[in-house]
Amino acid sequence: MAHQAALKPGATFWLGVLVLWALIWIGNDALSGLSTASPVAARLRNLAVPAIFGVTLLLLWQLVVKGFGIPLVLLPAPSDIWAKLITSLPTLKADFIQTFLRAVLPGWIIGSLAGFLVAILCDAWGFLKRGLLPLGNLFAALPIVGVAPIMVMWFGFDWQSKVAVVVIMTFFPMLVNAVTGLQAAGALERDLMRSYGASYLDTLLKLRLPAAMPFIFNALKINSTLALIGAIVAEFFGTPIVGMGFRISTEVGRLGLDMVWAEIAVAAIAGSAFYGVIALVERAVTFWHPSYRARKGS
Amino acid sequence: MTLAATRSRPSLAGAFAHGSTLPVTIIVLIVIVVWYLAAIPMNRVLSEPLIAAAGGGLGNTLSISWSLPRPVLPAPHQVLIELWNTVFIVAPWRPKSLLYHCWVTLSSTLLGFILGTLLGVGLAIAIVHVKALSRSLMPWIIASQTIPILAIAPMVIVVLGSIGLTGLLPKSLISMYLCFFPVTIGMVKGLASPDPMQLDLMRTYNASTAQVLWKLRWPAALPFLFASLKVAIAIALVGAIVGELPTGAQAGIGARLLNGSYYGQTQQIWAALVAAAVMSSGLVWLVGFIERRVALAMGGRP
Amino acid sequence: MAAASVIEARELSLTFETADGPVYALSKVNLTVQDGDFVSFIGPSGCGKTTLLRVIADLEQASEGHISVNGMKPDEARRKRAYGYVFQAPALYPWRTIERNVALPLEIMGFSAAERAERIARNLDLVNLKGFEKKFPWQLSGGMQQRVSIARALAVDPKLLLMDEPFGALDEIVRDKLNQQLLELWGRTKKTVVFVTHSIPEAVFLSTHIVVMSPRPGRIIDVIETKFPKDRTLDIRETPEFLKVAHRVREGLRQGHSYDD
Amino acid sequence: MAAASVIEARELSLTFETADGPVYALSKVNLTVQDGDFVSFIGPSGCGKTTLLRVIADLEQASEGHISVNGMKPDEARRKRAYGYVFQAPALYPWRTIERNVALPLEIMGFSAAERAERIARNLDLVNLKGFEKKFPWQLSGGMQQRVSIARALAVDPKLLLMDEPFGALDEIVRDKLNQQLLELWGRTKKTVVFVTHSIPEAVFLSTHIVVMSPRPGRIIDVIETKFPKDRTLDIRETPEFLKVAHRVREGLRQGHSYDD
Amino acid sequence: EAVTIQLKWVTQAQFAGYYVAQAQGFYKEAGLDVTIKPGGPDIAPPQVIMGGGADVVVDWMPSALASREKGVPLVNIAQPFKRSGMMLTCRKDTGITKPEDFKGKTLGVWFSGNEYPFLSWMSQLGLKTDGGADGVTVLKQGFNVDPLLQKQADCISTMTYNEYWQVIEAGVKPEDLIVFKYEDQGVATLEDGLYVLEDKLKDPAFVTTMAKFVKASMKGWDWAREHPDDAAKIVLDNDATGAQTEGHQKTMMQEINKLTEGSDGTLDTAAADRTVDTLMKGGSDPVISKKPEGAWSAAVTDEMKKM
Ligand SMILES: Nc1ncnc2c1ncn2[C@@H]1O[C@H](COP(=O)(O)OP(=O)(O)OP(=O)(O)O)[C@@H](O)[C@H]1O
Ligand SMILES: Nc1ncnc2c1ncn2[C@@H]1O[C@H](COP(=O)(O)OP(=O)(O)OP(=O)(O)O)[C@@H](O)[C@H]1O
Ligand SMILES: Cc1ncc(C[n+]2csc(CCO)c2C)c(N)n1
Ligand SMILES: [Mg+2]
Ligand SMILES: [Mg+2]
Repeated sequence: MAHQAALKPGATFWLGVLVLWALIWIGNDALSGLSTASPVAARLRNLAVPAIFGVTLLLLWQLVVKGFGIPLVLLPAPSDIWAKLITSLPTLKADFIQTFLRAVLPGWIIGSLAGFLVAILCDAWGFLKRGLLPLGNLFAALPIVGVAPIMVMWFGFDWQSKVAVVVIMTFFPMLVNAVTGLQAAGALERDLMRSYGASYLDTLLKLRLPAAMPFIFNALKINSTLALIGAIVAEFFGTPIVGMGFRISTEVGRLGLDMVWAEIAVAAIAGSAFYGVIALVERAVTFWHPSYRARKGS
Repeated sequence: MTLAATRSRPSLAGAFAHGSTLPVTIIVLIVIVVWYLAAIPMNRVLSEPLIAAAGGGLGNTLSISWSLPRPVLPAPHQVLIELWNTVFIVAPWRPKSLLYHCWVTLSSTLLGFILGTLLGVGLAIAIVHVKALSRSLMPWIIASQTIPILAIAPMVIVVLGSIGLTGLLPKSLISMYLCFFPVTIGMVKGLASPDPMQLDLMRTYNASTAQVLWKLRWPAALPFLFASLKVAIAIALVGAIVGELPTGAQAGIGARLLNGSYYGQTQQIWAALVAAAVMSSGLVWLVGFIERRVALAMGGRP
Repeated sequence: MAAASVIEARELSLTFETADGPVYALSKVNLTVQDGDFVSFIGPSGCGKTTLLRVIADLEQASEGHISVNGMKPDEARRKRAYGYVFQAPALYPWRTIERNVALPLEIMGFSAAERAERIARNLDLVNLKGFEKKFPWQLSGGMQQRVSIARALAVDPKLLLMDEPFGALDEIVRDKLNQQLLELWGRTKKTVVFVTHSIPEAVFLSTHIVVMSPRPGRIIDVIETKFPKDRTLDIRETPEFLKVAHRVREGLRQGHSYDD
Repeated sequence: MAAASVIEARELSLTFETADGPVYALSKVNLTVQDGDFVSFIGPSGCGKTTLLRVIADLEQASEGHISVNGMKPDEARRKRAYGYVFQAPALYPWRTIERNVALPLEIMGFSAAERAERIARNLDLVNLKGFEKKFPWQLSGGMQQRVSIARALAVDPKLLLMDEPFGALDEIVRDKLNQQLLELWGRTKKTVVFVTHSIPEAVFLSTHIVVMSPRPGRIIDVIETKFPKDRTLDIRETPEFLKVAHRVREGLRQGHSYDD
Repeated sequence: EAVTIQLKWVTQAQFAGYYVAQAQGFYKEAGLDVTIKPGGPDIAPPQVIMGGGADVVVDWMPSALASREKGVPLVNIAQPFKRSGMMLTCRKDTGITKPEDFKGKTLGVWFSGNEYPFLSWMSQLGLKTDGGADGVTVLKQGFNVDPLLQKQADCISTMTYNEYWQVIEAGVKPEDLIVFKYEDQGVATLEDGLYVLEDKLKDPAFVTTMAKFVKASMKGWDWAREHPDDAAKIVLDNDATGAQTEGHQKTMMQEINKLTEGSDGTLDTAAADRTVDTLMKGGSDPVISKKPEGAWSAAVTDEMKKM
C-alpha cells in the first residue's frame, strides 16, 4: 500500500536506476577481472571492488527510498542515517564500548575456548566423547529468547549476563568444528606420529591441531558474527540504559529508525573489522591450506 | 578405556548398541546432581525468608529450595513435571501441549534450514567461482550478519506481510537469514580445499567448471559441509524461535518462552528450553547420522 | 622427419618466486617433439622434469620463451584435450572406487556408460587390477594406486601421452611387462609419448629420443636419438648399441649432476 | 649368528575385511631378523611388503600368529621408540618447512635445540638438500620430498630402520650414492635395517638377507642370504656371485608373480 | 468489510473488548470481518500500520504522539481506556516511602516507547536518570517482574492489571510493597486508544467503517464488564500459546474493567491535553517538541453516535 502518493516516479526513473546498476556492475566485474603486475595496484583493486559494490548498493538504496518516498519509519535513506550517525557519536561510542568491548569480545573468547576445550576433552577421552558430546549438542540451539532472561536473572542486568549469552551461543559452533577438525589429519600423517611413539599431547599439538585449524577458524568466523548478534539481542531482555541492543530496541519503539540504522551501521563496521582480523590471522596460520595455494590462472 | 565400543556401521538400532547409553547416563546423572545442588544457593534470595519462616534445618532448606513457584533455577523434577504435564497429559494438537508448539517451530526450522542451506551453498559456489563476487559480496554478507535480526525482523515481517506473505514463510526466512552464513563460510573453505594436484587433474581433462564443482569440489567439501550443517540446523532452530516473536508470538517454542517469561512461569520456560535443546540435539544427531552414512558410502575409513 | 611437430619449446624459462628467493626451475629450454616420437626425460631429482611436463600441459606458465603444443598455445591444446597426463603421484580421488576413478575422465569427456564400462575393464585388466574395481584407493598398495592412475590416463586413449615416472613404484616384472605394452600401444596407435623416468635402461628401451637434463637451473644438456626398430623386444637390452646409448645417458647424467664429492 | 633376534614373526597372517570381501594381505609369514642384519623385501606390487612393515611397526595388527620386536610386543617396541620408519609416500606436514619437518621427531623425542640444528643440517646435507631448509613441502619435487623423509628418519638415528621403497623416486646417481651412504651408516652404527625395494640390484647390493614375497595371499617364498663383505663397494655388482644372487631373486620373483600370460 | 486491528501486546484480558466483540458476533452484526493481530515486545504498532499491515492499531498516546512527530500521521479515533494503569511498584524494605526517596535507587522501566511518562515524572522530581549519585539508576526492564523478586531493582514498572498481580502471585505480600500510580503523581498519560492514519479519515466510507468498528468494540467492552469471567475465558480461547492461566486473566479482567469503566469510546480532550502537557515537560529531552495538531479526531465517535 502506497500511502505516500506524493512522489510517484515514472518508468524512466526506474529504467535509469536499472541501467546505472548494470553499468556499475559491469564496470566492477571488469575491474575485478583486471590482472595487474604490481602488487600495490592489485591491493588497491581488491579494496576498490567491494567499495564500489557497496557504494552502488547505498546509492540504489538512497534512490529507491527517496524515489518511492518510503517513510522514515519504515526505512531511512543512507543520507538520513549518516546525518544521525555523525550527530550521535558520543552515544554510539558508549554503546559500542558496552556491547562490543564488554560483552562481545569476552563472550566470544570464553565461548570459543569452552567449545574448543570440550572438543579436546571429548577427543582425549572416548568416554566423554560418547557421554558429553550428545549433551554438548543440547547446547546447540538453546534459544536466546529463553536463555537471555534467565541469564539476566542469574548474572544481573549489566554486561555479565550478555557475556553469558554470547558464551552459550558461540560454544556449539566451535565444538562441532573442532571435533570435525580434529579428525581431519590424514591417516599416514597419524601413522608417522605413532611411529615416533608420540604422546597424545605431541600428536595433538604437532599434527592434529594444525590440521584442524581451517575448521577452527571457520568456527571463529561464524562465532564473530553470532557473538555480535547475541550480545545485541540479549540486551532486549534487560540491560542498563546503554548498549547497542538497548538503543536499537528503544529507538524502534520510538520509531527513531535513523538511530536504529546508525547502530546497525556501527555493528556492521565493527563486525566486519572483527571478521577481517580473524580472516587475516587465519591466512597467517593456515597459509599451507590448499585454499590459499589455489593456482593463479584459470 | 574398558568401555571401548566395537565399531559397527551406523544404524538407528546401532546407535543404542554403540555403547553411548552408559556414558550419557552417567554424565546426565552427574549433571542432575550438580543441578540439584546448584539450585540451593541460586534460589537463596527467594528461599531464605521461607526457610527462616519454616524454622530452618536441612530438610526445610532442601524441600523449599526445590519447590519454589518462581525459582531462579528450578529443580530438575520441577521441569520434568512441567514437561510431563504439557507433553503427555494434553492432546498434542491443543495449544496447551508442548508438542504442538514443538511442531510449529520445527516446521519453520526445517523450511528455514533447507532455504538457508540452499542459499548458503549457492552463495559459496558463486563466491568460489566468480572473482568479482568473492571480492565484493563477501564483505557485505559478513556485514549482513552483524545486523541484529530481532531489530529488523519486525520490519521484515511488516514488509512481507504487505506483499501477502504470512504464516510459515516469514519465520522461515528469518531462520534462513541466520543459518545460511555458517554454510557459506564452511563451503567457501570446503570448496577451495581440494588438493592442487586433484585440481590439476581436472585441468588436464579440460573439465568444465560445473564438472570440477560436482566431481571434485563438492565431495572434497563434504566434511566442511556437514560441520556447517550441524551448526546451521541449530541456528535455524534459534532463528525460527526468534522469528516467532515479531509475528505476534502466537504459537511455537518462542511464543511459549516469551509468554512464560512474561507471566513469570519459570517452569514453563525451562520446559520449553529443554524441549528446544532436545529438538536441536535430535536434529544435530540426524545430520551426524547422515554424515556417517555418506562418509561410509564415500569410502571413508571406519 | 617430415612429421608435424607436436611440442615446440623455444628458450623456455620458468622461475618460481618463493619467500626466500627465486627458484630457477627451467632455463632456456629448447625442445622439439615430432608426431609419433617417444621422448624420455631423464635427470637428477629436482632438475625440472615435472615442471617441463607441467608447462607442456599448461599447468604451469613459463616465465619466458615460447612453447606450442600441436601448433597451438598450451592453453588451447589443453582445452582441446590434446593430451593425457599421468602424474608423479597417483592423485586418485579418495571418495571414488577404483573403477569410478578410472571412469572420471570418461565421464567428463562424455563417453557412454557402455563405452566407459568397456574401457574401464580393458585398462584395469591391462595394469593387472582385475578384481579391485570396487575398492577404494586407500585399500590399495602404493604400486597398485600408481597403476590405477596409468589405467585412468590410458582409458581416454589420448594422442599425446605425458607420463611422469609412471612405473616408479613397480617391480621389475610388472615394469617390463608394462614397458612392452606401452611400446606396443605406441606402435599400434601412433601416439606421441613424453615420458619421465629415472631408469636409464627403461629410457633407452622405450624412447626414440632421450633428453638428459641437469638441475638448478634446469636445462637440457643432451638429446640422444636411438635407432631401435619400433617393434623392439626386451632382448635388445643386451645389444652393444643399447649399452652404448645407456652409457652416454649415464655419462650425461653424471656430468650434469650437482651431487659431487 | 649368536646375535639376538630383533624381529621374530611366527605364522603371521593379516586379512583386511573390506566391503566386498576379505583381502588376504599376509599369510603364515615366518621371519627372523637378527641384530645387525640388512634385510630386503622384494616382491610384486601389492604382495604385502608394506603391510608386513606396518605390522612390525605396530601400525597394523596381525589377524593371526605372533610377532615380537626386540623381544617385545610391537606395541611396546613402538612406545620405546625402537625404530625409525620411512614411509612409501613422503608424509611431510605442509605447515612445516623442510627443516622443521626433519625436526619433528627430534622435538618429540626431546632433543635439545642445538642437537636438533646439528642433526638437521647433517642429514639434509646427506640427502643433498642444503639450501632448501626454509622451503615448504609443496615447493619441492617428488624426489626431493622423498629425500626429506629419509633425512627425517635418519635424523633420530634409530637402532632399527624400516624403509619402504625409500629410493623409488630417485635417479640412478643419487640412488647409488645414497645406497653407499646407507651401507656405510649401517656398517658404522651397527643398525638393523628392513628395506623394501623393487630394484633387484639394489636389494642384492645392500642386503645380508633378501626376502622374496609373492602376492595374494602375501607370503614369503624365498629367503636368500648374501655373503658380501660389510664394506662392499658398487663394483661388486659386476661379480658372478652378485649376478648369481640377482638371478635367483629374479627367478623367485617371476615364479611368484601372478602377472602371467 | 474487512478490518485488521493490531494490538499492542500479546493476547490477554487487556484486549478483551475486541476478542469479546469477535466471539460474541458483535463485529459480524455490524457487517465487519475483523482480523485481530496480537502484538508483542517486538511489534511497534505505528510501524505495522505504516507498512499497511493493519487498518487500526491499539497504542498508548505518548508513543502515538511521538510517532506522529516522526512522520507517522496517527490520529486517535477512540479511547476505550479512561484511566491509566501504570505504576511503579517498590519493596518496602528498600526504605522508599515517597517519590523523593528514589534518589540513588535502581528503577526498572519499560522502554520501546513506554518510557516517556516515567522520564517526564523524573524530570519533574528533578532526578537525573543517568545513574549518577544525585539521580536514579534506570534499568531496561525485561518482560517480567523478576528484578523485583530477586532484588535486582528497588522498584519496577507494573500495570495495575498485570505485573502487580504477578508480584503478588509470586508470594510477596501486598503490605511488603509500596506502589506509586502515575495517576496519583499527576503524570498519567492516556493508554490503550485506537489510532488510524490521518489521510484515511478523509474517506467518509472509512469513517463509517471505523464507527461501526468502534461501536462494536465498545459493545464488547461493555459485555466484558458485565461478564468478566466469561470474557477472561474468551481471551484464553484466543490464546494460541496456551501459556495464560485462567486465574491471572480473571484478575486482569477485573482490573481492566476498572480502567474502561464509563467510557463510551469518546476521547476526553482534556485528558489528552494533560497527556500532551506531561510529555512536553519531559526535561532536557522532551518526547514531543511542539503541541500536536489534529492528533485526535471526533469524526468517528460522532458518526458512531449518529448510528
Ligand atoms: N610450486 C613450486 N614452488 C617453488 N618451487 C618449486 C615449485 N615446484 C617445483 N619447484 C622447484 O622446481 C625445481 C624443479 O622441480 P621439479 O618438480 O620439476 O623436479 P623434477 O625434475 O620433477 O624432480 P623429481 O625427479 O624429484 O620429481 C625444484 O628445485 C623444486 O624445488
Ligand atoms: N587398509 C587396507 N584395506 C584393505 N586392503 C588393503 C589395505 N591396505 C593394503 N591392502 C591390500 O593388501 C595388499 C598388500 O598391500 P601392501 O601395501 O602391503 O602391498 P605392497 O607389497 O607394499 O605393494 P607395493 O609394492 O605396490 O607398495 C594389497 O592387495 C592391498 O590391496
Ligand atoms: C519490551 C517491553 N516493552 C513494553 C512493555 C510494557 N507494556 C507495553 S503494553 C503492556 C501491557 C500491559 O501488560 C506492557 C506491560 C514491556 N513489558 N516490555
Ligand atoms: Mg618430478
Ligand atoms: Mg608398498
